[in-house]
Amino acid sequence: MFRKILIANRGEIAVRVIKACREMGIRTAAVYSEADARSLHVGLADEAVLIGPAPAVDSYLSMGRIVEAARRTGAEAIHPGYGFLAENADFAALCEEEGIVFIGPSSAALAIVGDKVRARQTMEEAGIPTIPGMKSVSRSPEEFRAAARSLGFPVMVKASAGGGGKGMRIVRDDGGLVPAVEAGRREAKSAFGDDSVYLEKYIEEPRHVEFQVLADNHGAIVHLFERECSIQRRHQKILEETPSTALEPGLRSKMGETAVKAMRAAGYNNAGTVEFLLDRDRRFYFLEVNARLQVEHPITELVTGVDLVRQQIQIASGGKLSLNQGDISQRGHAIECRIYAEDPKANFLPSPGRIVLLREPKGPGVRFDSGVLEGWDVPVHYDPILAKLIVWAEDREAACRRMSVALDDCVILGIHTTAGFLGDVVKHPEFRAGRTTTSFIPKQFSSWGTGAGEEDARRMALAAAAFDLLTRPTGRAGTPETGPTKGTATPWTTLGRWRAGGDDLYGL
Amino acid sequence: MFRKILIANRGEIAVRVIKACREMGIRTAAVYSEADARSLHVGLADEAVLIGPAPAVDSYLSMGRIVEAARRTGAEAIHPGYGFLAENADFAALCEEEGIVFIGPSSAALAIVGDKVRARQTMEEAGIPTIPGMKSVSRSPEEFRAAARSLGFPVMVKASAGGGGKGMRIVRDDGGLVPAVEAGRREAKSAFGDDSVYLEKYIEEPRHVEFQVLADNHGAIVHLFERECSIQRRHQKILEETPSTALEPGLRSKMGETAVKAMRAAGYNNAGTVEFLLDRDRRFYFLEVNARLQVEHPITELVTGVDLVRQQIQIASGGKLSLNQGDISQRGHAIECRIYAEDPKANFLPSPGRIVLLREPKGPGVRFDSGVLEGWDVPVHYDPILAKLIVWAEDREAACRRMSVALDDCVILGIHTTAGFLGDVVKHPEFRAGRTTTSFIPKQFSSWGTGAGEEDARRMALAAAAFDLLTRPTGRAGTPETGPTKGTATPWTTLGRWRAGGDDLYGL
Amino acid sequence: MDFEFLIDGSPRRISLENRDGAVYFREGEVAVEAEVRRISSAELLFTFGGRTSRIHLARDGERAFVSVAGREFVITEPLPGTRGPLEGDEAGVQGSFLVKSPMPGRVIKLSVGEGQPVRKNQALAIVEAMKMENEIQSPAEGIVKKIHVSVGEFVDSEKPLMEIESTK
Amino acid sequence: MDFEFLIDGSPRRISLENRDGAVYFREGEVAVEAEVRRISSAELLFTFGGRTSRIHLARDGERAFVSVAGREFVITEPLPGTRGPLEGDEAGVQGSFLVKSPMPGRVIKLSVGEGQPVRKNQALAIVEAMKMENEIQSPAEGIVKKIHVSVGEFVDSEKPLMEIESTK
Repeated sequence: MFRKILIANRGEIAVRVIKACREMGIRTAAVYSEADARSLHVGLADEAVLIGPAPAVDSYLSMGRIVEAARRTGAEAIHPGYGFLAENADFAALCEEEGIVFIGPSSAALAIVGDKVRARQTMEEAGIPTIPGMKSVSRSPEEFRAAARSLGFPVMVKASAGGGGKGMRIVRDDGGLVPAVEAGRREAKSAFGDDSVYLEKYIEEPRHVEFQVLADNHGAIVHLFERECSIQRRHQKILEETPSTALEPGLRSKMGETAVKAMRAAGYNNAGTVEFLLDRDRRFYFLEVNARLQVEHPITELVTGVDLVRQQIQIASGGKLSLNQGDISQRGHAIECRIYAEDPKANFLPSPGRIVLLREPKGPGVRFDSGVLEGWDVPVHYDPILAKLIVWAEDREAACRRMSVALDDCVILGIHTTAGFLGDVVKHPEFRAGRTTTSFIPKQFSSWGTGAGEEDARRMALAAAAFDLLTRPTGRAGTPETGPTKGTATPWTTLGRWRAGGDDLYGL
Repeated sequence: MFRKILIANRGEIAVRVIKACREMGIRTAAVYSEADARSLHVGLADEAVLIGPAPAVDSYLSMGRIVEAARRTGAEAIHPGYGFLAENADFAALCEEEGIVFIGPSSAALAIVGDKVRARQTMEEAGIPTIPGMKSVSRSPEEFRAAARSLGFPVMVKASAGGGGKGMRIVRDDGGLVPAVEAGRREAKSAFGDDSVYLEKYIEEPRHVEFQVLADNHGAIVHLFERECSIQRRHQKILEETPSTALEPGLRSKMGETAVKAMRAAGYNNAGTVEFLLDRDRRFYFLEVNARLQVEHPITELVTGVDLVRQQIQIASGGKLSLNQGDISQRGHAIECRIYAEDPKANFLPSPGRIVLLREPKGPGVRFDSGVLEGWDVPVHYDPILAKLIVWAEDREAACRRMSVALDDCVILGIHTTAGFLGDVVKHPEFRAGRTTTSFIPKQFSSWGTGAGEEDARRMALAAAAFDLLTRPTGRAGTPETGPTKGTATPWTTLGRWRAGGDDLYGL
Repeated sequence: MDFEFLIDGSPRRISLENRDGAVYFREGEVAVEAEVRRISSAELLFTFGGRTSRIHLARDGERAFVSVAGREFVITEPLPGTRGPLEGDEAGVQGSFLVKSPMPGRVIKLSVGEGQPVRKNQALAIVEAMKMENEIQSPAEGIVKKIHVSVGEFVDSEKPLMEIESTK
Repeated sequence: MDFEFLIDGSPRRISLENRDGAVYFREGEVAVEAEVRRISSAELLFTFGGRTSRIHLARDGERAFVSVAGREFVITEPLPGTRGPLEGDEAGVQGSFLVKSPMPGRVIKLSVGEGQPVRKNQALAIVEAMKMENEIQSPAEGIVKKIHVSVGEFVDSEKPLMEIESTK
């Protein structure tokens, strides 16, 4: 087993990997940019190496500096987390040359699945159903126009190296095509350092269902069942759950077997995910392989009882897979909500800035994978993910109720976050009924932030602000600095009742 | 289902029950003594009722005031938690008369199992093996002397209404008998309001293995496997785990069936636990029934995936048990460490006072059931339990490593706690080997707080205190009040190395 | 006592009374009486209708951040004669608009030049933050009078990107 | 710079230097050089031997509470001429002992009376806290000179319970 691992990432996923290493008795080296000097992951690792200025291209995307940091710290392996270099075949190849173990697929496997176009070709040859689309990337507007016409609008612009919705655009007519392709290119470039994009037929209101796979370096492959990730905004997942309400046992095992077949066709190793689109007629299409540990991996961990990061490390160190397909089962129901630094009231605009108060949700069946601290400034340079709130319970309804309570308990002040919005998503009758598609949010939440509950909350907030000014015990404003004991100055102040409407707030 | 439940308890268990109720959509009423006006459970409930001054006999043990609080708040049911009135048959009977549902066994069942002597008689009649002992309680020193002689020393003084080690004393000779009986009486009185005690043969170095049982009001009974609670100090559990390393499948199912048989014999309903002693020859003896939700219930929840508090409430509301014995299985391994306000360096003397800094452990598989807040004063009047740190992992070794890391991350400053001590327990080779008996701590940890690791830690603490005085950014001393951003005044100060011995600290 | 607040940028006038140790809230027609308890400088418990809700509040400079039942609000006291900056907000300059970025970020594209006529909602610039591109559109038909930023520059939500002189 | 501390009641003398922005620790024979980083007023990172350890520190009055690798210590600066109270500690009174409770609690039993002779380790009183009884024993053979508390009274770890006059 490795003695030291370098984590080539930041935020909650770096923290997650460091914790796994500590528990395995493996020492850790963190890397950080100048913007992350005071970030949580830096303080938790055994060592931390400054690798460059804030922009990702000069730090977390800089292959040379990361490999050099690994050499300097004597790390035998690099865990790339997700995003940044996680699915970069060149980086995996560089590690292989340098004799550093890349904790992920081989560069060969990455070259196949990391390139969406090559991946689709491979899957078609293996007889796996795929979505109609361009057979190759292109730079010429004409080729895009031609492809779009032959596929028929609406079409989707996708980044060849993409993932996480970056570089994706829906195009419904000729006019929007070229600007969408340009924008996709720019986003793809800044997100992945590769600006190639292509077109695909856009399937209306599909479900997004993916299967987690583990493959060791000795040919053993198993799947750990599905994750439904249909709840998306801006083509990016914001809530995931497992099991999916859309799969009955027969379809579940058929898709699971297909996922294993797909990974075998790609010569895949380590942890990966096969994404499918499930259309209204329960037909499923291969979408792409996510050749990395995914943001939403915890819900699979909670339902199968398998620690995916530990498995990644054991597989990368050459270990044989300790799991047989027959040993793996689903118990209960898990949901993940992504807490982003975004403003749901303003079309999910990014919301960087200082976190002035942080109260983390906790309790039985509640897991909060976080990369932030109270008093910390959320930098403008990186992904807006702050934390992931994951709950497990015996069944879906219990999990929804647990998530709803946990989201109410999740308090992050100073910036906008998606927490309150997600609270309304899990309370929504359509969601409770399991009727989730990728157009759930655009359809059900076109305008969020109004309604009786909202108005009551706003009124209580105003009352609280006024009460705070009147009764604040110390002159020093209500920064989180003052501890729970400070309140004693204010006695109970007892009166009658709020108008009944106030109860709207608490409907669950 | 109930619309409102009153929680007749305090601390972490009150918080635990309130969370379960919130998730079930049930409103909650808390009760509190004058010593608990600012306690965590008071702020979390929908309502809170002051029931009296600090001493438990005037508040949490006052049946009349608690029933009156239930009437005033319109609560249809009372959850007693553990301790206080949880196993008091008179209180259960009072609730029955008042038409309030007592979330626990019927007063009739409590009268049988709550009285250790009657319980043992019942079990003997049902053909369940018990420990030799006095057939009835007594007040006459002569009877105790005679019983002790016929049983043969060593003998154990036990409180008839007892539990949690309260009122228990080992006696190894005639001389120590009467003082031990007196002390046992006083403790029993103050803990349970009942001072009757009796004698039992003391079994040397047994394992303490208990089985969790659920019984509905319609005759259905299942067990949820075992908890091993051998790690004790002062005859009180401080670390529990499941599964037990001592049980092979055959013995496990035999003991499970015996537990169900025992509860059937007692006409038991709701959640309860059958405690056994397991001697060196794998013989097991019925010890007692804990007629309540137990402190260590979470490890069963994590390994079986069953929420015991939710089950308690569903059963109490008249629901049929939703579980069949065949559905219940153990997955992975769970360990609980009890964080007490006690000084392990001074024979576990109580350590009330102000918590000046609190950092709660967290992460995948880590659960922290806590009843305390930073800046809060731990009162002198009640049990010293502050919180419970519970971890789950795929296997015992992984769980031990996870617990070890979590205990290092558990920081409670201002009072003494058992956290650091427990960290050394889980690192101990004898514990890692699973060789745990009730004499583990007296044997292996007669003197704790010395050793190379300890001395290095002390030296680092001194260095930290000095460094803090030299570099403290603000004049205002390092109270927890200052947020993480305040540190910026101090730059990196970089130098060479500590002597190698420092690494002792990080064993594991 | 009367309070004038901006909540998420929109003005509200309320009154809160501390009458013999008790709190009465009023806003226009809506009268409120609630049991209020401060459990820390950052946490208040409001009880009404037998229901208690936990409100979190923290200040950063003159802004108060308040969380109620999973919803967050920013509350400020309005500076006399000014208002919080809004995209395309009229800034006292007659017939012209100061265009600002809705969030901090980096200008990655300027789609127009000074003196160029623009339609309402025409793309003026693209600002990127946290890997998301956000198109800044013209608040009105008019002419680009002045451009205050250049490509690659970081902007906050205060600094004007450009000035549009209305021609309608 | 030299420091004199009491750590969990026992005195230690150390020196810590801030030489050109760097920290050197010395105690007798043991010399220490470590990389130290303050990440908050309550948290320090010590790095040595390539290993980083997180140290938590908080003050309450003149006491500093420090946590290192799951171990907690109480560190104070000794008041000139005095020491922290210890059970059976000699308190300047020649040939007599002030008996104190090792922890705060309630006196539930006095086992002796004034003027009564006591053996070393004889039970003098029982103090209860957090439902645990703790027997207070005589630090020496002697006579109960004075009893300062009564049954039912709350005591902290400062207040003397009684005074024992040594007869040895």
